[in-house]
Amino acid sequence: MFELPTGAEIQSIVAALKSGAGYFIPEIYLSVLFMALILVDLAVKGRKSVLLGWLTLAGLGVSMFFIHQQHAMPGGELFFGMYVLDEFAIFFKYFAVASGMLAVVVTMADRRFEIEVKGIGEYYALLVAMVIGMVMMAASEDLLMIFLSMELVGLSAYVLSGYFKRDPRSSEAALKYLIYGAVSSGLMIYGFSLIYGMTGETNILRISAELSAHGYDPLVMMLSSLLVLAGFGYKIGAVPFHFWSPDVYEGSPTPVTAYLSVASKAAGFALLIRFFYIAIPHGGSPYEDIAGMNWLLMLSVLSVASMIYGNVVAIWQKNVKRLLAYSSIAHAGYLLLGLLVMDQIGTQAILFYLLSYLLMNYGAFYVVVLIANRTGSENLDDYRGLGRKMPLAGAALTVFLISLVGLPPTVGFIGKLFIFSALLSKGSLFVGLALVGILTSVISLYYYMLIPLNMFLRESEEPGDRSLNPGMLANVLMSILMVLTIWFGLFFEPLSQFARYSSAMFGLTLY
Amino acid sequence: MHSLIQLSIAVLLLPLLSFVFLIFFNRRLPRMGDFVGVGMLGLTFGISAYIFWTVIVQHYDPAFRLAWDFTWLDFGNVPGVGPLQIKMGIVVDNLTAIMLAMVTLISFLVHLYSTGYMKGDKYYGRFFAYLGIFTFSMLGIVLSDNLFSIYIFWELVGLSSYLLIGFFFEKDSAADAQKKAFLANRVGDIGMWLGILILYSQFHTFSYREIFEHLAAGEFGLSNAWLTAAGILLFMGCVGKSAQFPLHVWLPDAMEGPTPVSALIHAATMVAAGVYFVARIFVLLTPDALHVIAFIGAFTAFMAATIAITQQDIKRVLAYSTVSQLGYMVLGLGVGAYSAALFHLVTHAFFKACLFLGSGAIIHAMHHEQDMRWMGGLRKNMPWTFVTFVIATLALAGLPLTSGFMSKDAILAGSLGFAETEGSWYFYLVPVLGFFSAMLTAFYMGRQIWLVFFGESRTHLKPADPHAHHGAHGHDGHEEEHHGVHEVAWNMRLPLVVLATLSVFIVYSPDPLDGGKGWFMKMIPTPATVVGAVHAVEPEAAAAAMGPLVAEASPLEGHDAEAALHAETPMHPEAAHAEASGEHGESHAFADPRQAEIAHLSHAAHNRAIQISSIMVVLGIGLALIVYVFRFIDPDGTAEAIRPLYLLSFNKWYWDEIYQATFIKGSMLIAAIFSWFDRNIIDGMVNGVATLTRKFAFFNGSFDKYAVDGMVNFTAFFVNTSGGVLRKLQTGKVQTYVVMALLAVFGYFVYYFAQLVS
Amino acid sequence: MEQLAEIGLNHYLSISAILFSLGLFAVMTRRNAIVILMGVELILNAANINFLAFSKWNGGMEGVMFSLFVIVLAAAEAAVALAIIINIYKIFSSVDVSSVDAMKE
Amino acid sequence: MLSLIVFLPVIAGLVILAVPSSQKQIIRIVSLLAAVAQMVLAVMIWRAYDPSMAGITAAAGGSPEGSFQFIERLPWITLDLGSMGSMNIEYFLGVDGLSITMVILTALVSTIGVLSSWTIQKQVKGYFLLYNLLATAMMGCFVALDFFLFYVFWELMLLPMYFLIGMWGGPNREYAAIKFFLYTLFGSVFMLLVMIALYFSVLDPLTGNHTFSLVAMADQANYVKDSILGPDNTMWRYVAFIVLFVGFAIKVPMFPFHTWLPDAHVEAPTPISVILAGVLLKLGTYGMMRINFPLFPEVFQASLYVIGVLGAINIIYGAFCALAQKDLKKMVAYSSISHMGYVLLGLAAANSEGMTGALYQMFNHGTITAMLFLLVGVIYDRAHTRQIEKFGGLASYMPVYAGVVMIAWFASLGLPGLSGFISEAFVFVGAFSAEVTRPIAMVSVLGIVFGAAYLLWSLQRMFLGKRREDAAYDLEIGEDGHEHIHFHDWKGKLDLDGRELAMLVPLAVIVIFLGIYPMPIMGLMTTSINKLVQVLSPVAMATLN
Repeated sequence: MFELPTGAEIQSIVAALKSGAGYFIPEIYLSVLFMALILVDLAVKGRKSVLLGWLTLAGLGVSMFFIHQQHAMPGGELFFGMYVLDEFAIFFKYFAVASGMLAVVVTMADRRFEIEVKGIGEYYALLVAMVIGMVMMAASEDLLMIFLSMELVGLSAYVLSGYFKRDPRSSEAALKYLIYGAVSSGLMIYGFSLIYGMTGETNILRISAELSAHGYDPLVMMLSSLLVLAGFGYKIGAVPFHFWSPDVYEGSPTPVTAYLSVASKAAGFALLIRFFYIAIPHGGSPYEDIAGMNWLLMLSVLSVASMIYGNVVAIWQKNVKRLLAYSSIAHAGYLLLGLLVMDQIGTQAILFYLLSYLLMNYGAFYVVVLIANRTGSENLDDYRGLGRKMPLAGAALTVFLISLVGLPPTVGFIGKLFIFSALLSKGSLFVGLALVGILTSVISLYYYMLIPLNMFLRESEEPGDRSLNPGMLANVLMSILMVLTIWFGLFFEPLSQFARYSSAMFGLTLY
Repeated sequence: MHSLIQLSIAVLLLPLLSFVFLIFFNRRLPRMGDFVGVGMLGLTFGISAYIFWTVIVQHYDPAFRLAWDFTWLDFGNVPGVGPLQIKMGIVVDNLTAIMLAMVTLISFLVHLYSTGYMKGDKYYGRFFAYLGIFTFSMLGIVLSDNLFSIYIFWELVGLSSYLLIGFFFEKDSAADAQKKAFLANRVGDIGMWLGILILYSQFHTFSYREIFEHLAAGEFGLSNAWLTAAGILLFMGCVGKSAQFPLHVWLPDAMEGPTPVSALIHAATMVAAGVYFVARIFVLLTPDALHVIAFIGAFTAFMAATIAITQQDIKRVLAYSTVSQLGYMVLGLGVGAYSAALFHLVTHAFFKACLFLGSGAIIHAMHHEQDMRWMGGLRKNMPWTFVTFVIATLALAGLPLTSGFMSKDAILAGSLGFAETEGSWYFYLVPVLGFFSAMLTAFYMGRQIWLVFFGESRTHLKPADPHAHHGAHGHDGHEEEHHGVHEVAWNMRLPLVVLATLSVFIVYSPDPLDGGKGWFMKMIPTPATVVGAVHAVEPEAAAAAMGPLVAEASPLEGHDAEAALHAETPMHPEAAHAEASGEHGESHAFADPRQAEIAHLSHAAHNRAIQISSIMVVLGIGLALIVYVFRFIDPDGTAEAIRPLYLLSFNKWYWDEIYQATFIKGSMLIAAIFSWFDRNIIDGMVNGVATLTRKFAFFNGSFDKYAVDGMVNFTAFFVNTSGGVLRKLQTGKVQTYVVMALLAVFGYFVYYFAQLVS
Repeated sequence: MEQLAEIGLNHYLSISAILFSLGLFAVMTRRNAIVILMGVELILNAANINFLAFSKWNGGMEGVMFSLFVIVLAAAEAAVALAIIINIYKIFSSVDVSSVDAMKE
Repeated sequence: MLSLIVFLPVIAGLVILAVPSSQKQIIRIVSLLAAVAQMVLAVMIWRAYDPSMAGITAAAGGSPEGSFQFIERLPWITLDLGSMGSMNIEYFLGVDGLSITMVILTALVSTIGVLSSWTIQKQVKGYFLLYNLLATAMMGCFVALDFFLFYVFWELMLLPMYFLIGMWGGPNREYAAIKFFLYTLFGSVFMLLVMIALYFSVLDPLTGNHTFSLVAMADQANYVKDSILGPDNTMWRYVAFIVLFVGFAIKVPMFPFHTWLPDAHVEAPTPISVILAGVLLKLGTYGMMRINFPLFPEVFQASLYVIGVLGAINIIYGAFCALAQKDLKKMVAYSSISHMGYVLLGLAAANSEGMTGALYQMFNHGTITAMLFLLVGVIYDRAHTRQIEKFGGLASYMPVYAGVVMIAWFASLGLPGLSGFISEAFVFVGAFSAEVTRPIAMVSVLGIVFGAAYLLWSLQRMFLGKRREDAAYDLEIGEDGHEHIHFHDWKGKLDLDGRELAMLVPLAVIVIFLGIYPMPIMGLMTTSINKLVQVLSPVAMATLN
């Protein structure tokens, strides 16, 4: 019943591929890197974890250069609107690669890898695969591409979270992540199918065009959007789609946790923003009911619930990784606040917040890893008196946590500042949400400060002031991250300019 | 700046210099530097004597007034007020001159006396330093020309009195007494301060004259009740300082201080400062305020007199008599006998100082025995003391030929005139109480003289007391204690003599029966009120009628005195008149009818007053003789017979107990309650929360720690519990997670479906 | 009954809806990890049926493409999943997901 | 100039960072040098300051020059926010009559604080690092004229304070530290929201952009009509005022937000108590005068009575609580609650006398309370206890100490001739002259009596009388026949030693001098205070609308 394409059509397809390939270099390069890592892993004998680590680092570093090339290129759709190249996408490409590199750094610092696993090759390869997935998530403009990239990220993430095969917690994390992820992507794809059914399109630009042109059945629209939201909500880990995250974050290897909590959350937001801004047709005012449902209320509920739940439950945590997991739920809530505003400054605020989150969260996890290397524990009570033994680590961790709370003069404060500015720039409309955000951040101070409290104010049981120096390289890295956190807290102009520049999306004029 | 001003500034600062010098260097100096104190005070007295001479004797003018001031604070151009400056200044008039002379003289004598009395004390030098700062602040009160600075010095005398009462601070009784004195005075000062504030809030100035001018011009913005309130509140300062009821309780306890201090501060000068202050503000006191003052004075005079009857401690008797006499002065001011009251202030200062120094000499000689029951027969051992003491006593009792007689009778006459003016019966209570207290005064002083100087020595009757210095010869006989007691040395005798001399009538007035003929009453005429009927008359008429107080060419900046004098003299017909035709002159001066009538009637009542009071005094002394000399009546028996009255008097009308029970206990209770409230209610959310939440058994045990650690109030509790509940959702079973998510989606779906169908 | 006389879009959609529900049911109720994965497969296939049906009725190729990719990814997912489940079995010697709850509050 | 005085301590901190932590003496000396240099700079600024310039709002034409002095104004952050114009954050320092006094105070107190930190032995390096950070933050708060900058400094104070209390504090320090942190953060986060809202409501008349400049915000003419905090948006203006007020009131601390103070003081080491009471509390009232009131004058006018009543409560309540304390330091802590009440009362008067009194009281309370805490520290070092009933008769054995205590105590109870009196006096003068606060003033004078009561009582119990049976020291007869005492395990000089005198004598001199002749400090503030009163007066608002 389907007739085969004619030669002319095939020609045009090939031409499109050729032309598109030029704008697709970073992805191609990263795929090459991915395969190269596997080959190297097979080829080289003996202990090669360090070598592979540096190789990955370098490889990702180089990809930065290719991404940088794309600034010059004219933005637009590729491959029949499957894929798009715009500042927004470029931002997230940078973001994914940068966080990938940081993940590699953290991995190389983590002793547990030497203890737990024999072959480290696949690990780095999968890391890179995840980077590719995220790069594509941010740039995909077609339901199909969205689905594929999400699955790519998801599959590699399942494996990575279970990478410590002999550690039951790690395996448990993998299982939970797998099942939860599979179900939610199932829901999402079902939602996609319904949208496709309504519009007959899979490109989100054309979907919104269709929807606004021919209208839609609100019931179906609502159902499908809800299912899609479930899928995205699981990626960004917002209440009530967050349940997997505490367990997975706790169980997974720390670098993976950091990577998931930052990069995959960011990629999820990239998708959410793009889909939400573009696919759903907006009326004249962004705040009236869209597609038969009160998106504003729904997202507000999501974000308020996330902020409150994440912060409140974090108070109870004794395991630092789990504590940070809950805090990351709360941060998803803050980010959603920026999304609510649905205008350019809101997007800018989100992007800036993500950048700050990248710095401080990785910093925190890095220190956690260093401490775990020495004390072999991520338990709050084992942090007692560490401030005396590892002063630099203590100071750095304190700075990162203060930044997570959002106190000046740290980059975290500026992130919050932008979010709240975005809210208040709409007059008194969002004051209530801003209040919730403020109050929850006061709560967050309490549990974040529990860590310095243990490190500095309390003495450890075992005597002896043996100083645990995490090593030169680690110290330098920590210091760099710490200094950056403060520096960008004082002179955030470049970051925010970049965020603003990157808030431009193809096929969308923001209010 | 006029030379007299310069001199009075010198007078003010010299004692301060002595204080500063001695407080730092007394240990490095020979004799701990007492000569510095004595010398400085001698010099001070010399200068004030000169001022006295120039002011009183040379220009013999009731209206004499010099003023000088400087800008102390500058508030710039205040919105709604305009340029606002707070000035500090000095005023020298007759009153000031007299007070200067009196204060410095007594202070000098006390310094001299102390060289003998305090010899060998651990903090001998410090004592003179304290005397120095006291004299400084007292002179400040006398000289200052505005309410603010007088308040400052007011508190400073409070401080020095605090320091001196507690000079033997290792005695707990002394420490208690000094605290009591300071706090009682503080209570009075609050009132005074509020009064000052009322005036300031209307006129934005503290200076007496400016305030009087504004008042005379009828610019007082608030109701008349406020003005009365202002008067009464200002008077509260006097109540505190001059130990009037109800704040009199501190003065008797203040006798814990060294006796010279009692003489200087708690008899002659500081306690009189209250009266002096009321005199300064006399013109703004409304009739109602004056009534209050009169009654308080009368009551105080009477109550203190009754208490003095039964006291055993020689100094306490004098203390209560001081309270009583101050009551007289206040009464005098209340009834409008302005000059008389101030006259009594001066005379009382001298003879009461004499009495205290005398008793000090006795105590010194008796090796710090203060209880009159164990004294007696001292006239043989201490003739000088005896004679001076008796003279002063007569003056206090108010027998003719003494200074006390003139001043007291002037007051009583005034009270009579007052009662007649006001008319209704209860105003007669004032003179009645006054005369009755006169009798009591005579009685208890007679008793004291007898117990101390006459009869046989009763030292041996004293129960053995190991702590007392002379415990060694507690029980041995007559001769033994006779060479225990000797007349005191010259440096303690001389002050007695001088003060006794100053208690004789001739110093003040040629006519022993009428102080009105004396220079004093002429130099201190009663000023006309600015509030009485002032609203009736024209402002400038009132201003003219105000006599010396507003009569200056350029009131604000300091200026040349001569000019002032020229400017003044023509403006005071009544002053000139007064000089010419003696006492009668005053009455014409007053624009205010009430004041005029009082002046008139009290002059008329003069002779009656003399007769009645003489009778009273004779009665009093006679009674004393009957009881203690001829023994017709047995004192103890009588005491038994009227036990309740006796106890009431002996226990000082139980005021201390009452205050203890009400105010002190009360505030302590409030304090306890508040701090409990602070700990448990306001802050207690924390601990309360902790206990509350222990009930939630399923929380992990560390909850207390967390809660009590960081959580500050109920939200903390809420946050924590909600956290504790919410986390229960995290079951660890992945399927529940999935179900949750699906439920959420389903929930949304139902919600919006409902919206759609409706 | 008339509109059911010939096979129409609604039939396909009903089928897929039923499959979807069954899949969800399996995911929610089954204890065995493998069965849960089969439930997920059901969900995915429900989606596939939708895509195909819609692409037939809308007359476009995207649906077909989509379903092809979904099938492929389902296979990949199954592979990964089995690997993980085997590892779980090694450690917990059971594939009962409800017994794998070491990490919780 | 101002930048230097602000960042000197941080520079010192960097130097300290380089010093090995074993070299305690060097570290101390470096910090001392920094503090002294700060002091010198403060004096230079003081000398060069022109009291005739008003400050508070911009001069005519909207430019701060000609109104503020020592202005340093650099663009710090300039962002293009598209639809909302560009976000300008400036590095904007300057002083006027309000700040100059506080600058002097801060320099003075932090110098004293360094001296008194000499006894700190544990982790000296970390201590002085945090101390210097704190000093910078405090000074910065007082000279910042950009709300954003102010906020940064304001929050920057919390962390060092947290650690200084938490690491070098007493037994219950964890509780006190986190309590302090949460309380003050709770207050300040709302300030953040108000700050942003203000930013969107105010336009800089010169550039036409939105601005954080406090100078522009202080002029009601610069508010955008229908913005969230615009002149007609009464509801939100009230909310913002209240929020700000609570934020500052927590720092003051004002009843009922005061409970962190006693804990913090009791647990904190002496120098930190000195800083806390001497400077930090002032930040609350300074913030009110600089930000809270001028930005919302009409709300201020509407809430005079409430503020006054709260001040009165502070005065009396604090005095009573102090009366009930057994721990000397706690008593002093409550006394400073009581004394800050005077400041609130003076502000509520809203006239020149009252406001001058309030600001002057801030300065005097800074010096006096510093003395009080230092003296408490002195006795605590010796006796290792602060329980009042553990002492008695000290005046005989430690005369110099007793003398200084006398000065401090009497200054604190407002004895004329000492600086405390003048400020309290003018607070009352102002409060009484204003119709609204008159009844409040009449009640609050009770505070004078009870202030005297608790101070004299403690004085008597500790210094007068004789040694108690259970005293914290032993009595012995020296070779010279006099009685002496010695404290258990105290090696140093019994009476005040050189270092302690070096801290206390200057303060005492200042207290006495300013009590006799206040103009050197008061003269600095009058113009600005008058300007402030004029800005706040209903008249000014009437002319605006």
